[in-house]
Amino acid sequence: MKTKSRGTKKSAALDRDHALHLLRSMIRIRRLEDKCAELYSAMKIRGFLHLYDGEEAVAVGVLEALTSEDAIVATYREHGHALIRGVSAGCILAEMYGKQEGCSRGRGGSMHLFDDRTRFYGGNAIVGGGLPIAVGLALADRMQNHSRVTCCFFGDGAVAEGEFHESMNLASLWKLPVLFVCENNLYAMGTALRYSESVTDLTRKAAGYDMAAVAVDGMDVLAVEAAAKKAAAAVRAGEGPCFLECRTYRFRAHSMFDPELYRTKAEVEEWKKRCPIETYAQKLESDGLMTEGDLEDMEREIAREINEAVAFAEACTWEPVEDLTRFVLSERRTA
Amino acid sequence: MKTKSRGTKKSAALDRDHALHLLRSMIRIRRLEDKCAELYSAMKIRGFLHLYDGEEAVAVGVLEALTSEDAIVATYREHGHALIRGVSAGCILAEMYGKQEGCSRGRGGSMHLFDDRTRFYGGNAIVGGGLPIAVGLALADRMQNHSRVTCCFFGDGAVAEGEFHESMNLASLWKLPVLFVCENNLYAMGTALRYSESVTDLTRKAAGYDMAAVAVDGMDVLAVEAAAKKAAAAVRAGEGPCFLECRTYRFRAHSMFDPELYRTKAEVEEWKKRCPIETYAQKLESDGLMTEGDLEDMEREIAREINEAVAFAEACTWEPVEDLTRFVLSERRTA
Amino acid sequence: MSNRAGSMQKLTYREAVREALRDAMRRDGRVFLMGEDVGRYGGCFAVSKGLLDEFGPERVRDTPLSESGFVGAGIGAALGGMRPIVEVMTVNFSLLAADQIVNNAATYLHMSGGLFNVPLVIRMATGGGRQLAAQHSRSLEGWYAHVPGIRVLSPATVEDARGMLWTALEDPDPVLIFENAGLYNTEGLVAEDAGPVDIDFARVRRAGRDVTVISYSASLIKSLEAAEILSKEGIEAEVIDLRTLRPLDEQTFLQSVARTHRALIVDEGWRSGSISAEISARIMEGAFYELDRPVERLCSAEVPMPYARHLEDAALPQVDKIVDLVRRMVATHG
Amino acid sequence: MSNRAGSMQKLTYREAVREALRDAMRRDGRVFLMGEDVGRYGGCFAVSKGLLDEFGPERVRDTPLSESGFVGAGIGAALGGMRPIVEVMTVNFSLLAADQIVNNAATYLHMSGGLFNVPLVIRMATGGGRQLAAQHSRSLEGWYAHVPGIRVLSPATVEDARGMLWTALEDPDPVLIFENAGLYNTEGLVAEDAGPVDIDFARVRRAGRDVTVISYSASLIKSLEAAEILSKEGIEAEVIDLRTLRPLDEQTFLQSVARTHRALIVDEGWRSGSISAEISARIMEGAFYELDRPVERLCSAEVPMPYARHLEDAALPQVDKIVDLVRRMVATHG
Ligand SMILES: Cc1ncc(C[n+]2csc(CCOP(=O)(O)OP(=O)(O)O)c2C)c(N)n1
Ligand SMILES: Cc1ncc(C[n+]2csc(CCOP(=O)(O)OP(=O)(O)O)c2C)c(N)n1
Ligand SMILES: [Mg+2]
Ligand SMILES: [Mg+2]
Repeated sequence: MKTKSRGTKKSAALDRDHALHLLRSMIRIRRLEDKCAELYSAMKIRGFLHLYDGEEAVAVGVLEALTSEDAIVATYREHGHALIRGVSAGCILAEMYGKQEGCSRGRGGSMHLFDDRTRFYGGNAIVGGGLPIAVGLALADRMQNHSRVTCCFFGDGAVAEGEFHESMNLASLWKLPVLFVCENNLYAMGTALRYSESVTDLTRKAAGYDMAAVAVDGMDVLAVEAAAKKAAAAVRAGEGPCFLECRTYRFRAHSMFDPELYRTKAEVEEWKKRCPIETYAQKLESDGLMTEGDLEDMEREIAREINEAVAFAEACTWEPVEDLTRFVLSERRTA
Repeated sequence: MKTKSRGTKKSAALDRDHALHLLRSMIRIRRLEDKCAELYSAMKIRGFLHLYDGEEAVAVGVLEALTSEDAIVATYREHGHALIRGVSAGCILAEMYGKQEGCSRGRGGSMHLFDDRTRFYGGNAIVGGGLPIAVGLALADRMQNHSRVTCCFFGDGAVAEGEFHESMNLASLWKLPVLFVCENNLYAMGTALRYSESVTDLTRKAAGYDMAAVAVDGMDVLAVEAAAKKAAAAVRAGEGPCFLECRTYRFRAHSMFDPELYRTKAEVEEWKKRCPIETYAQKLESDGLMTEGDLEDMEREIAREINEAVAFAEACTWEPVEDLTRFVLSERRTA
Repeated sequence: MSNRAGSMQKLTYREAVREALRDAMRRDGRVFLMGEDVGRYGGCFAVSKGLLDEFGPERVRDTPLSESGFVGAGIGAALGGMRPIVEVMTVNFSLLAADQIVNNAATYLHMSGGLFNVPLVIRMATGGGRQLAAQHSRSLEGWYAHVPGIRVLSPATVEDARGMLWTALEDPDPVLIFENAGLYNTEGLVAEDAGPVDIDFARVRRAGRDVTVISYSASLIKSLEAAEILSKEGIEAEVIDLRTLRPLDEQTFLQSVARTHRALIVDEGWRSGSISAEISARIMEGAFYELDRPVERLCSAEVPMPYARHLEDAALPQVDKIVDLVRRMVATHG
Repeated sequence: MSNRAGSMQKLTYREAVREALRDAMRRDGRVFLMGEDVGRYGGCFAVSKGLLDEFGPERVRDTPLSESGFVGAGIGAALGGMRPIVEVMTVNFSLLAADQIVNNAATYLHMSGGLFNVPLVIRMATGGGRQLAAQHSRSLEGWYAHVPGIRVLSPATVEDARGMLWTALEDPDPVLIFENAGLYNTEGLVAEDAGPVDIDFARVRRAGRDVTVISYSASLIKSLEAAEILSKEGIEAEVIDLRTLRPLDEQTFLQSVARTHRALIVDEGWRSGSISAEISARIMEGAFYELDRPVERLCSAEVPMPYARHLEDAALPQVDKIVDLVRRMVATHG
């Protein structure tokens, strides 16, 4: 995880490091998820699997703005967030295998990755369900005088839910340190934003709560990073919550069951031209910050990471069936 | 109930009639509810009783804008709305007595007045619970090509509920003929608006749904009437839903159990100077539209109406206990 | 009722629901389908695929993610003269609409002293067994069956999947139909001109003399499988499909228990406070003196459903567990 | 546990809850109370009156009307190191927060494989009998008791109203406390230095040999009254207070039934699928051979509650109905 001081240093060497770090992070997500898709076909992973292809710049850019003290609440499309936050690819894959060494002991699966060490509060599969929880985490910070930020990711579809409204109002009313990050990929399953929202410019929603709001190109990792850093700084400084809309697109189907009847191949192809990884890699090359060799090294290194993760997951063990009823209530009775 | 043509005639005589009609309507509500309070103390009425003192101009003004074909969804503070819509004071009181001649057969009580003849869909005691229902009534009208309006009353407190948000979005997205009337009396029980809303100018909420919105002085029946007529006309013309905020105040406690710890006597007294009935009566007198004798006649007539209503309610009968389980499901099985 | 003389066709449960929807919309202009992704996506379980093309976006209406909002809108539309079919993707999300279902749909008729009935049908997918973990694997149909003012249907067969919707749409009151997602691919024969089916009575799906197995939905299919295995051992289980969880038809199972003197309830819901408890209590009250031994229940383990396959399998009622339990029940004698 | 040697004071149930709240906030800086009108209004049932003055608006926090939002915020605050007490005015409105309670609070520990527990207490008023009609008179505590991952408490006595909150706050998992609004004015003696009480066991509130009456909350008070009347006729009812509806302590009532051989459950919830059904089923499973006759249930009529006094009285369990039923149960023999 990044340390807070990093962003302030400005030497060229570090700039290059940081530039490559962002690229590496995005590729790590992409490759991990390519592997997930493969493992899903091989029936190693079951249940629902929601991939993040095309949206990597959002998680990578936003997480740059957080410190290790901050908290994160995410959705069922959260592999990338968990990975970049510091959960190992091995623990993530083991979770999707349903093994007990998985980050949630195999009880959560793809939609419910958790990590207490990095304050990663899931992995919520109820659309909008994480928002009130983020408000509460921020309230706890406020009441305990922690100057931490709670960052809550959710999709464009969640904006229509009542819980969005209640959470936005509570956070603003109580001036809580929540960074609301809307991953607007234009669709909620098969429902395009124009069919679900009377106002499709989602930043306009924030005005109804007197909340600062900004929209950013979610395909541009540097833009996301800059916007997120600015927003997080304001939130951390006690200026109240902030709404950050990241305009992005998912290249793959909603989940592994989706025949994608609701959008054209041409539309998807058009968006793929804006692939956050390819466009950024090109930029780095043309800016002279990266060579082809750098990219190959990076891919090789990542391939090794993913392969090791698969090997790890394969080698992990099944929780004994006798433990089925554990973790319904805590084993120790005192909080 | 008013006929649609009435409003278009402009003769002085009719203006006077109409002017007095508005006053009479407000006084009818006030006197009926004074009686309710008395009967509550006498333990003839039980349960919760929410009175509308001070807010009469809202129901009276808004209902002038509706035709007999339109639908109404109201809250637990709905005696006035039911009365002006055409439910007799006798049936309303009988309902609060719990008698079977009550408008809801004694099963609803004060919070659940209903009337199918006038499309009065209650009487809902869940804050915000009526809004989605109003959306659905309007959807049914739209799908059946009726050019009717559904008018939904709710308090300032309801604005924080998720159902408000979902309903506003649905109505605007689908351009449904709903007139949303917010009775902003500045308090939800003991919670002042500034403690419940991050934005206290409620018309600003409507912008987030791209909905037309207007605020009006809810203590001025003529202003309410004018604003409601304009809004209802737009809704009826197919321009989509409209949000009408009526700024008002309740003179009495929230319910009969409320010790009113949350506001000062001075504040209440200040607002009482703006009593919708008194200020309007004074205006009519100074405009020469009404004499003191007119007012006395009116009060006498209304007193008779209320007394007859009490006598009616007293004479009504109790539903046989054997019928307890009726109306859980319909008696006829075909819809 | 449907004309059984017509020719039969093989349908999946999914197709049966789709045919029922198509049929209802053709038959009655007041019927429309509303819910998340019912239109352009084709339904999250592909149930409504193709209906948008036939009926257009007004009658196959995609909604925003607003469960409380569109379920409430369904109530309003029903009050306003339409015959809405609201689809809540899965019962898990219906918790966001619980207020509208319980506080409004179930109370309108009663609170209004009979003035306003709500002819609304709400369909939802239910059930576990697909490794979807705690938030996506609930079986709450028995929970909703606690609430007066609604009917709760639970079609287990393709025939019921085809016919119950019709009957539900004719009903003047709110009807909840729970479709077990694990059943969508099951096949069955249905009359080409299939009509409505009764929703008042449970049905004996298999006759037997040794024990009564009472079940519904996906657990019924498992119970029938178990009965076949047991039959090879000479144990004949009578298997009852509850079909409607509210109001409950107790006569059918009480009469069966009076013949077999033993009863087992198989229920995918969590055990405590489930519909299985209600059935056990009804047998206690209505057939106590007929019992040779205590009624047994086989339910889901009381855990939020785990993702891992082996744990989920262990949490759910399974054929082998039914077989074992019945064997033990028949062996011991009261 | 509390020091019983200290002097006793007379408190109402309302005061007992208030003292418990005050005490908790004094004891632990992480505890705070949040809900609609808990502060400036003094609580809709005047339970929290005075607490705002003592603890200020941060710790006695008025919320907007946003049940899902502030219950969810309670879950988050608990995860974030606080010990929130969330008040949902009444169980009727908790339906708007059902998603947060069932989908989040009850699943966090399990879904995260034990990483995140939620030490949250949710208090709500419950019950009918005050002529508040269908939307304000529900008893859904038994309904919530269906859900694994939460504890469900139901204090009937002033002592439990005083002590259960303490224990609940020490618990690492979500605890729902249901306060029957009809009990707020009842009085009882409590130690001045009252501490926590156990929340694991049911309790025999009155010993007896002829029949076991199993109940909780307001119905317990009625059951005890009925027992006094029956006692004058020579019928000695053993009255059991369940106290905790989930997880259910079945040993206490099974042991009692083994002594009395007859059981009646009195429950203000609707009959079908209520906690009363679960108890009947548990007796079926755990004490069948001890029974002289079938277990009986006395529950609320299955209607959305009517407003009219005489109809509401008829809908609810009442002392005279308990007395009649027990008389009949003792007269007939299995
Ligand atoms: C409350 C609720 N309703 C419905 C669903 C089913 N569902 C899962 S994902 C999804 C679409 C959500 O879209 P969005 O919020 O835009 O996120 P995205 O999947 O695009 O990242 C739906 C409808 C759900 N999980 N929760
Ligand atoms: C969902 C819900 N939560 C809480 C309540 C309890 N309650 C009844 S009225 C009320 C205040 C509502 O205020 P507002 O909407 O402003 O209407 P007003 O009473 O001022 O007319 C509250 C909190 C309720 N009835 N429904
Ligand atoms: Mg999306
Ligand atoms: Mg108000």
